[in-house]
Amino acid sequence: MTLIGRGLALLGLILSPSAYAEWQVNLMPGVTEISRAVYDLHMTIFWICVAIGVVVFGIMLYSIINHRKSRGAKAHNFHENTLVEIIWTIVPFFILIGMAVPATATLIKMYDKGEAELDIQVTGFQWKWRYHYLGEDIDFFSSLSTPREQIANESEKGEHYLLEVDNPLVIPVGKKVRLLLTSNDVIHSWWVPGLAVKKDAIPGFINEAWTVVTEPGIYRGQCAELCGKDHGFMPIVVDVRSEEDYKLWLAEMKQAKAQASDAATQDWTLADLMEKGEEVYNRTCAACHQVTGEGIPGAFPALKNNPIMVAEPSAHIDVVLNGKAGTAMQAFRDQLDAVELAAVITYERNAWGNNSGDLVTPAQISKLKQ
Amino acid sequence: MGTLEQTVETEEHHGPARGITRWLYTTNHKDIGTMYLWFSLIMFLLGGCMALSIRAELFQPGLQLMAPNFFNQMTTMHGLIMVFGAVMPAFVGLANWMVPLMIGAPDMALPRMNNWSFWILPFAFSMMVSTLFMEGGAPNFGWTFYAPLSTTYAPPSVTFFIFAVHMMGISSIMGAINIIATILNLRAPGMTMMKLPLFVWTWLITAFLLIAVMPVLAGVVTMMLMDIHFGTSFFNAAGGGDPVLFQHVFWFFGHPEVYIMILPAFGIVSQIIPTFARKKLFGYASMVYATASIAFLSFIVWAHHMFTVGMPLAGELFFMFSTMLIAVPTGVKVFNWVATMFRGSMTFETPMLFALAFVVLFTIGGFSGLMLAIAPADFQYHDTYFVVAHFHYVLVPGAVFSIMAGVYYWLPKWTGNMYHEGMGKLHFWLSFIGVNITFFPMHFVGLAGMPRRIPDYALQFADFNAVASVGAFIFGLSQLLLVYNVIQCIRVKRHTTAQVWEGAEGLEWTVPSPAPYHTFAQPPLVK
Amino acid sequence: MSEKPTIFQMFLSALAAMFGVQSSQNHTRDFSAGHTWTWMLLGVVVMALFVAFVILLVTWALSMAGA
Amino acid sequence: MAQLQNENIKLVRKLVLGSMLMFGFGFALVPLYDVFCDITGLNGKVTRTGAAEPMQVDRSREINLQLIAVNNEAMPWQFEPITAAMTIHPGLTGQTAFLAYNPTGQNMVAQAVPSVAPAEAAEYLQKINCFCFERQTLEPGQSREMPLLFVIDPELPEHITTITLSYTLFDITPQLQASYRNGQPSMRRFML
Repeated sequence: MTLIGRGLALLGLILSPSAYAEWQVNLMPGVTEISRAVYDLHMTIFWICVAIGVVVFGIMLYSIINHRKSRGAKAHNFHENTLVEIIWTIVPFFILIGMAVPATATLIKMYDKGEAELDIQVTGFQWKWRYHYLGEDIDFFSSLSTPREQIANESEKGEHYLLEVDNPLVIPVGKKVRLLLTSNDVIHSWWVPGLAVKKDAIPGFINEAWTVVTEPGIYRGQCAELCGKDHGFMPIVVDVRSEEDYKLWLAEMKQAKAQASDAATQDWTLADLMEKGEEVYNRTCAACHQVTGEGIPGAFPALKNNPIMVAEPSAHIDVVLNGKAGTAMQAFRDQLDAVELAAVITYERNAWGNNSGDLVTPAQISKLKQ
Repeated sequence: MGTLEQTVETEEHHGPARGITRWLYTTNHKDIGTMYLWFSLIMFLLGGCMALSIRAELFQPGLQLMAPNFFNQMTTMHGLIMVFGAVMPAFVGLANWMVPLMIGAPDMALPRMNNWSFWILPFAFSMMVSTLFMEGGAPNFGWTFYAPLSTTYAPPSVTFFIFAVHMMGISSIMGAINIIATILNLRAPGMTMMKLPLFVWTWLITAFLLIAVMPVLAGVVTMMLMDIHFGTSFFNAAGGGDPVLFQHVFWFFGHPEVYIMILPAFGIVSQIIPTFARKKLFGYASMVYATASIAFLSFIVWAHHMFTVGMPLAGELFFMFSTMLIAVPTGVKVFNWVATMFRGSMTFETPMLFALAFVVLFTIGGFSGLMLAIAPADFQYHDTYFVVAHFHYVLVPGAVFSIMAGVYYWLPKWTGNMYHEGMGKLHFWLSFIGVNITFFPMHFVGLAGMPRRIPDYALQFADFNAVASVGAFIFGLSQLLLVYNVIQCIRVKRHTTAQVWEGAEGLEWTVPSPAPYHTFAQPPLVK
Repeated sequence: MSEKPTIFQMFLSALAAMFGVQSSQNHTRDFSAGHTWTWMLLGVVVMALFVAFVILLVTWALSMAGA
Repeated sequence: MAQLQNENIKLVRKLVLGSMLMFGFGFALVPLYDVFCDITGLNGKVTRTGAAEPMQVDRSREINLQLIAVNNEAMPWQFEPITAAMTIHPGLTGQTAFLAYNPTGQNMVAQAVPSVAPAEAAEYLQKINCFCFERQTLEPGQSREMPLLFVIDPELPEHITTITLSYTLFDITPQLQASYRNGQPSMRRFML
């Protein structure tokens, strides 16, 4: 097995189109007590399997080499031996017990119900995550920040291609953090390999998981349950910081929130809103409605030449803010701030030849958001 | 039993009808078996093309060839076609051809139903494949079609998908009923249960499994249909339903389904290894009991597919323990095969090569299965490429290799001609190498953290994905050799004996090659 | 042919089947008589026992861990 | 021949019956699963509802109750608990409320679905009165305080100190219209 593995790895080197980051062939030990326990368990089972494999395949290989007709081997005539059969049933049974004991211990450790110091509600959306820090006034969306050009192979891919987000989940080091997982639409699964946490986020139900990270750093993961078109594009980034840095970040977040509401009261020109709108649109809307505004026939409607875009703005604003029931169109009321909403609506009404000339102001949106 | 005292003497000994009507109206088990096998070959190639398009997209990071939504349609259709269109019909085809020959029956017990159960399939799969051209595209929710992605959020074509599943379910159930009736009622005098060849035994047990779980699958898609069109809320939390219930019901079908796809494979391998080791199968009785045991156990392990949905601790432990225990009877089978080879007198014709590769690679798939059974470790493996590697190891060099082994093994009996041994070996070696290059690196990317069912991936997975894609094309293209070999074997006259293989034993080798259109009209006497 | 197996013997055979080990001699006896449906029923009974056994095992493991 | 036919027919009958039974069993799994959830608290489904038996108040410990509101899909209502967290003695009747506001221009109907974490605690959380028992209808621009009356069973296992109760709000306006259109009321009644 290992030989094949090495051979393949070598082959991989020769064939690989480019020498990307160093490759990894095994589970990562991770940065929590649990993840290390899982890693040890994984290695134990792996070596047991290798040992059984060596014995079984060894005997098989021996027979293939020695008991072949071309070597003049004559077939013996035995086809039953109850003792041997009982032995090879009992022995695996004991091996299994040997695996079950550490596995059970690890599992019980994972189900520890002790008090957490920080509770975060994690909500899966098609195709982003929302983190709500319970008891703090912090609530934000976290979506893929890899530029579309990189995905479309129009520019060089960055180091963390597809594993980078605009707003990472920030947690303090050494503290027990409890995650309360649920979903807004379909089933997602929140997975960060470095923490050995994988739990499904199910609409209408709440699941819990917890972690205590022992080393500050940035840990990356992905949604692990097929959740539709952009399942491959909803990564998770956990930024683990020291206690002070975490406090600092909390303060910054609160300040940023205050600033955003100030920005909404300023005056914005059409050009400014269009520029901001294009950025928001490409980040938030283009996954479905496409950069060209043409949508995907049968799945996502086109915005280009869409009558709603040039008619009176209130219907348009209503759809963006409140979503459209029974379709994939989400309510963006909470997902974007007033400036972003105003910008993206203005952009949609004036891009791709939708020349309505309308300017929807952040102030207008703020009023509706009350 | 012995109900064949009054035989089918009244039946005329005529050859097949001419033209297309032969195939449309046929009730002959050999014709129907042949049709099943050709159908499954076509489906295998179609599903294979989809697999190759998936691998082509995954050759490099970035989106090159297809949009993510189409990628999801490809993975879904690939899974459904391979499971329901390629592997299962191939086994039914082999059963149709070989079971009556092995037990000395003149035909299947219910020949007209046999014709039906085949002819439903082309319609079911035309319907399924036609969804690719519908507005909104084909099903894109994975072959496991978890709700609510497959209900509230599904493309409109889901209704056609549901009816296609209903149709192939009916086909499978009818096929299974026929096989059970044939085995229980049509055995030649003296062919007692404990003399049944292992292929017949495994199929008997598989048929019971089919009857037990295909209706559950029909039930779950019916619930989906009602949720989508009739306002019920089986799987919708808003109406008091539960999406997790879907997974429970699905896997209650799904896990026995896994064994439906592997038990007949065990049977084929248990026929081939003794033939080429020139030695009786070791532990025949144990093999039968182990098969039955696996079948029963398959009903109580389903939730190991759902360790991450948030089950209570006791539930996780229960399914972990029961899953680990199912490894014991499976292990017993592998030991028996090795013991059969031990001190035999082996030769290595193509069927034997495929059978040996089956034993080794299936065991590797079994090891990764055991690792997946360990719940805490499964939190890391679940829904990654490690799982993809695991089930492809069990299904491709497992189920598919056993089918190929069976085809090469029985092809001379079907056509009366020997296939070209050199080409057969070439096909084997290319497939063997291709399969390993494709699926072995998937273990690595899975452990490194690559989720399954994604059209694009992070850079650290790039190298092994490129390797896997190259392997997939080697494996895929080498299947053209299989097509070539089969056609050559039909067309090139290289007459073979009734016995075909030196070590072959059993009733099927007592009839001439090619097997006449009607065999055992006069039941043979088995001593 | 050996005599018909008793219910107890059949039960033992079903247990043996759980582990996948059985001698040819017993196998011959089992299938010389006995009905398919009896066997299936026995299989279900043994399964139920097996489930009970695993549940016991789980309870025991949980109590050991004090959870 | 006739005898064989008879045997075949008998066997086919049994097997067809068997597969029909299994089809029924597939559906029977639905209520079975609910029973199973009741017993194990799987998924944190809250099943104990209605008036509470008088319970011994356990003043020796306090349970921390977190309240969470989730909007499903395109549900545009503003929906939040009036207090995000509260502490309460087991056995004591607690009272809180959720605030809902319909910002849209239409009449809308919503159904709230409760869920509890840890799932183990679900069977000890009894709801005496809850807005989730009924559908909630709000007119355009209307807002409402929706009350919740509950009690935590003192039998709650010692190691549980925090219970999270979440409500997911589903917009069922379109479904209702659809089922009225088909003249077919929802088959599974709204439970909880």
